[in-house]
Amino acid sequence: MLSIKVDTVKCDGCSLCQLACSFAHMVLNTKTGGQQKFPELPDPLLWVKVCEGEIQIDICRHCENPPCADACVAGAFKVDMERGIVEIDQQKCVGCWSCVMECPFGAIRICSHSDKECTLQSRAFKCDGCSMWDKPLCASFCPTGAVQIARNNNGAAAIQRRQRATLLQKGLSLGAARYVTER
Amino acid sequence: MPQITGDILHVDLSNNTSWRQPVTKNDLLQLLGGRGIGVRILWDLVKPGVDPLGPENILIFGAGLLSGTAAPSSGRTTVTCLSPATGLYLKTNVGGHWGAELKYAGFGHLVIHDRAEKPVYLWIDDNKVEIRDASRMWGLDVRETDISVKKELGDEDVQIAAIGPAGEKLVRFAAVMFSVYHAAGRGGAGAVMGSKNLKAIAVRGSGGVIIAKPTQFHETVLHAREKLLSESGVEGLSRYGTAGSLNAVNEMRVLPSYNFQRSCVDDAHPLSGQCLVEAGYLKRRVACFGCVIGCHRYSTVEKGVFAGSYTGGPEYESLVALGSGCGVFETEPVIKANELCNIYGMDTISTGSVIQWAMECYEKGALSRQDLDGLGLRWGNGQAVVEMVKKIALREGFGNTLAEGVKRAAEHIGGDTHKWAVEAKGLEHSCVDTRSAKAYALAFAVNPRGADHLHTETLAEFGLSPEARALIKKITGDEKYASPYLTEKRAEIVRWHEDCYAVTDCLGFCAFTSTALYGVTPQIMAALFSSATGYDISEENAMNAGRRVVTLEKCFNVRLGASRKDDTLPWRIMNEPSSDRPDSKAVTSEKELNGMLDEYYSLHGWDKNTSWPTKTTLIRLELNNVAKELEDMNKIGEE
Amino acid sequence: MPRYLIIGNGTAGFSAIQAILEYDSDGEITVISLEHHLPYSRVLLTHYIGGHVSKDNLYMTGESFFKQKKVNLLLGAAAVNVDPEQKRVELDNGRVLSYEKLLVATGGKPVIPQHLQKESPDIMGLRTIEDASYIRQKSLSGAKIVIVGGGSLGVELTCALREGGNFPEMVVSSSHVLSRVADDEAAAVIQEQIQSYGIKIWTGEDVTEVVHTSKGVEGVVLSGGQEISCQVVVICKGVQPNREFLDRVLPTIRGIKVDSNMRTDIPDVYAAGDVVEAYELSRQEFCVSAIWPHAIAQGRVAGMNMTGQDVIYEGSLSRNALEIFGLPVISMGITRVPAKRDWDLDVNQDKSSYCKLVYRDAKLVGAVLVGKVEKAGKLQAAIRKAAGIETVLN
Amino acid sequence: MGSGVIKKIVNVIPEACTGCRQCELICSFEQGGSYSPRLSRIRLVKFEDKCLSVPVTCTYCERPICEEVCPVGAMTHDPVTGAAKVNEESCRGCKECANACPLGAIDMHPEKGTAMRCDLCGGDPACVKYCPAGALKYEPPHHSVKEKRRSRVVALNLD
Repeated sequence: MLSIKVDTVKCDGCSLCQLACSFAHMVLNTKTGGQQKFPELPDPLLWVKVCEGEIQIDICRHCENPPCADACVAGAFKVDMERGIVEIDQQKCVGCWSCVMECPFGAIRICSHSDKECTLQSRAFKCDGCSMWDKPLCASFCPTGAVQIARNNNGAAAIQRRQRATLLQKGLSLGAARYVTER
Repeated sequence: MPQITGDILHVDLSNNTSWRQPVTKNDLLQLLGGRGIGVRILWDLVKPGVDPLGPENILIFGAGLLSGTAAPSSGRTTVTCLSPATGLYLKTNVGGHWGAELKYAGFGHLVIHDRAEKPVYLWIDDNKVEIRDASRMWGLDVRETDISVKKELGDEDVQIAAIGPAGEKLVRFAAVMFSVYHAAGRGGAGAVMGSKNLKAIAVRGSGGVIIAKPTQFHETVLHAREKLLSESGVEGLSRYGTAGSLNAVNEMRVLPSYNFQRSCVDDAHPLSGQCLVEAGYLKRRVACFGCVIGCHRYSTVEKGVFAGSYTGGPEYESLVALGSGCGVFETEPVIKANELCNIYGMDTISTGSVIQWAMECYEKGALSRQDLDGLGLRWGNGQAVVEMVKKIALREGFGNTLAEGVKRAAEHIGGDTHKWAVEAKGLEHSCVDTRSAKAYALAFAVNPRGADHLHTETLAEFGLSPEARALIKKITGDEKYASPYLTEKRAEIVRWHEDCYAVTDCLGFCAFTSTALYGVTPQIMAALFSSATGYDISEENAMNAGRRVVTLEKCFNVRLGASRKDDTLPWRIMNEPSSDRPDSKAVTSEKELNGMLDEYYSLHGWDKNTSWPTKTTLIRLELNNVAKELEDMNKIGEE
Repeated sequence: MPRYLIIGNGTAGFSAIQAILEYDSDGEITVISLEHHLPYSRVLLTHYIGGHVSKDNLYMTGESFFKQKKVNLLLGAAAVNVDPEQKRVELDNGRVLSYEKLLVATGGKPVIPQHLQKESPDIMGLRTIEDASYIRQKSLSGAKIVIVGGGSLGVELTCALREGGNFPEMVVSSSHVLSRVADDEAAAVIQEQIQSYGIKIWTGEDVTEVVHTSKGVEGVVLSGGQEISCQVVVICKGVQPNREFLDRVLPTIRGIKVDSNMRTDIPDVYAAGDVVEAYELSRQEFCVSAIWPHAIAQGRVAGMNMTGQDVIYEGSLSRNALEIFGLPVISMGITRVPAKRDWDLDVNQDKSSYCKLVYRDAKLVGAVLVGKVEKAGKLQAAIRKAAGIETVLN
Repeated sequence: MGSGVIKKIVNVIPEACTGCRQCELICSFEQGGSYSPRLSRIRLVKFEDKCLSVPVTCTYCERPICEEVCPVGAMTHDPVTGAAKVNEESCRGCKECANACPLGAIDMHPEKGTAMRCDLCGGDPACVKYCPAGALKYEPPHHSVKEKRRSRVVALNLD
């Protein structure tokens, strides 16, 4: 599953990730629709909020045992191990708001579009892991590394371990000899 | 099948296909796994007339049955194929962490078929198998390969088995290097891998090993561990590594020096494990997967000509082959040469041996300085040794001749030089003087892969430790046979050891645990097999299976046309006493050898004249189809 | 003999099955279901009535699931007695099943007040697919429907019917709809919203009598004396646990009492879902709270523990999410504040939204959100972690 | 917050580690009943070209960030013993803890998807007991610092 690291301390609130997200999904739309008509930017699937210095980035963490899926009364949520994401089948969604109520990251919204023609009207939507891109665009566009995404659930831990060990390694030569023969 | 067995993964490089094959219960119980299953696959797939370096040869990687468990020092892997050095059976056993990772990916064995058009490497990610382009890596040394593969896969924790330039250039004693510094060295498996255009095999396994009777198994493991760690030999082995015994070997006058012209030198200390520690070359003790001993080394050179070299090892065999064998008694050039062998991917024993031979030829005038591209390959010239290692790996100049192995090189140069080529079956003799260690001599002679100790390590015959003497008593009925100069009872000793060694390899234990130290007894191994697989077998069954494996290996060679005349020793061992001990004991004469061979064959139930196993023997070992096939070829022994 | 026996095929039961399969894949599971249906989502019934969901989409899984996982499913059977000594369960069809681990997940049934219990199909609760289909078909045929009770089910049903083109009337005993879910202010907003869609709501009233002739239901009489003519009366006054068959072995007044492992007082008998009385975090007391997320969580915990795991159910947090004609409403924990010192309130209201946070001893214990509800999930997390005021504010 | 009650932790001496992975195997067996480093609460970081292995495990911070960031309060520790607990029911596998832990000491369970954190085997860590190289020590935190001081001075070999 995707491992999504959000570090709001690093975030300077530029909201580029949010833009990149909309963009990512727009390109997908036009891929099918052809390039002639330039579609309006779709809603982003993550949200950056800046209020009196406090920054929030609301994005799905693609939990291994997602509470949203448990809460869904319509069985619209599916954990896709292959792509490593939690995804919504909007055809099944009935817009009951249960998932919104359960997600501790505030990462799910319900579509309330201005134009009532919108097919996803009052259906839940959330991060889809950019599975059509080689890597999630929000992370690739983030200039400060406030959003980092690894495509396996231990990615983060493994990377942390190695980074730290690499630092440690520098200090190791000191007194190493002592342990060589000691048991 | 019990989960611990793991499936056999077949990969055909020619058409990018791969398929799974489960191990049958019968094969598991008869051959135990690892090396046993390996030789079975080889027997089934490689028929006579196959060119070792041709696409029909196959390369089998077999993780020990217990690899991946906490069983002490059980993480070893066996590589099996047709040897480019001997043209006969080859199994070469290696440590490192690769085998366990393969188990975690759900496989016990990996079989490589045919050859790829262009350089490739294999990526096994649990059950996903992918053949990826390796053109950019071709020519890189093992260390660089390891780094670039890990970089490309974006995971530093994958396990990699790779070949270096030597393997690519089909050096006949090229090694497959596991986890960078662990070599499946002898017999040229690396060349076979090179001939298949296969640069590396990267594995990542996220699974685990599930035991049939966990609590029972774990208790036995902890017991075995205790027993092993209480052995008298462990302390020294983990403290000073394999080379810790070098001084003792010298004192026992079995330390091959100056290409086996001498078996003892005044001061071998610079090559000893003790020296590595005291002089501060040793930076770390290193262990293979799950090993509680940790005899592997990590050494660096900080000052002098060879400053900046760092490598796993050097091990005893490397220190002798590249050191005393070449008359080099300084540590640093040996560490350097050892590093080069490691990163170019070459067997240190054979590399050392061919260089020793070249040195002797040069000293005795059979080779001129020009022949050697201007290298002053005199005894003790460490610099020259290091240079020559490079030339061999890259097949530059005379290195190209030596890269063919000492036997072919001697044939090429002609004259008396074949007498100085210390090899049998085409494999360079490993580093113990078999002139004054008779069980070793017998073991070397009958070893299906040629003159070396890693088929049957009969260390016990020296009676160095109480455990060793006890074992000799157990085998022969009397401690007095714990003496390397006796020829009596050698057959018994060798046969017990080769059975035990086979079981050890099949389960993935390190030979040290059962035939150099004796903590992991056949009884314990049988118990572990039973609780791990859920199929109960007795100690006797286990040893029997070991003998079955040994016999099957023999049969494989027989089918290729081998017979008694191949079970021999190097000319020098049999005819030329070492200069420092001119007494009669200092050779293992043809007569002595023949005596021991007769005993050995009859003990096995093999035909004395041809050394071919008899039908009864094969039937007794339930190798009926093998018997059938050999019978059809008229290669079955007379009763 | 079957290892796991599960009575009840609802949300909790199904959730337990999945948990068991996850931890003991070769465990043998048998499920008894009173209804002749595969597990389906009761919460979707109103959406089905409203025409948003097709009948097939009500089901949580297909028959194949039970075949693949080798789960024996006994439809149309009810347990009549449990024998803890023999570890056996007697069914109404005379069969006797033995068990190693038993899960009681029989759910609940609609509460129908004594004086309204009449032999008529048109006086009903809403619990099963059959109920739903009946109401749907009636509403399509333009029948006048009176809904008794202003709880979340009542409101959802009203909305559903209205969206289906029917104009039901609501009879609510308290002063507002959703009195137990939301506070007065929120309730007022919601009530306005409903009325703005042309729904008549009788508050502070109760149905004293149903006018019932040979032709069937003709109307109801309210406590205030008014008479409303109608053809169908749907009573949405909550559910009561189905646990009569346990009365002999587990006498209790309300739901079945369970400990934090979802174990009942009888060894190897577990219970989960609407039938149990579980610890409520915000109120800090044991109570029956019959909502979906609890059924799922309790089912999973029970299932895991039945397979020998040791998992703690940390307790329910009563909560509700509704949509009333496009107006989202989420409430959780304690929404009505007793007039005490150590209680604290924090209310934000503008024309489009209403937000109220409730603190006890400076710890968040409840929230009501109307209109803007994005941060509901974060608030729930805060309540669960008993977060203090300052952390919630950021 | 804070596991102040913890008196002893697993101290790591990378210089002494031979990288045999017995700790991972023993831990995974104790915790998961099978041999699989992926289930181990202590993990090795290997630098194979330098034959170096560095064991990494939970160091029991005074203010455990994993417990702070967990949105559902599944990461807790025993108020009495201080031993870490992960509530498998409430843990949703959001990986916040794994991402937050600066040591990378928290992994996700490959099947269950829940967080895994060292619980010190209830006061007798098996990894320490079975480390053949003496690279793991169960001791008060400050001991390792003392060790460092000493080993450094020894390295200067002043004599």
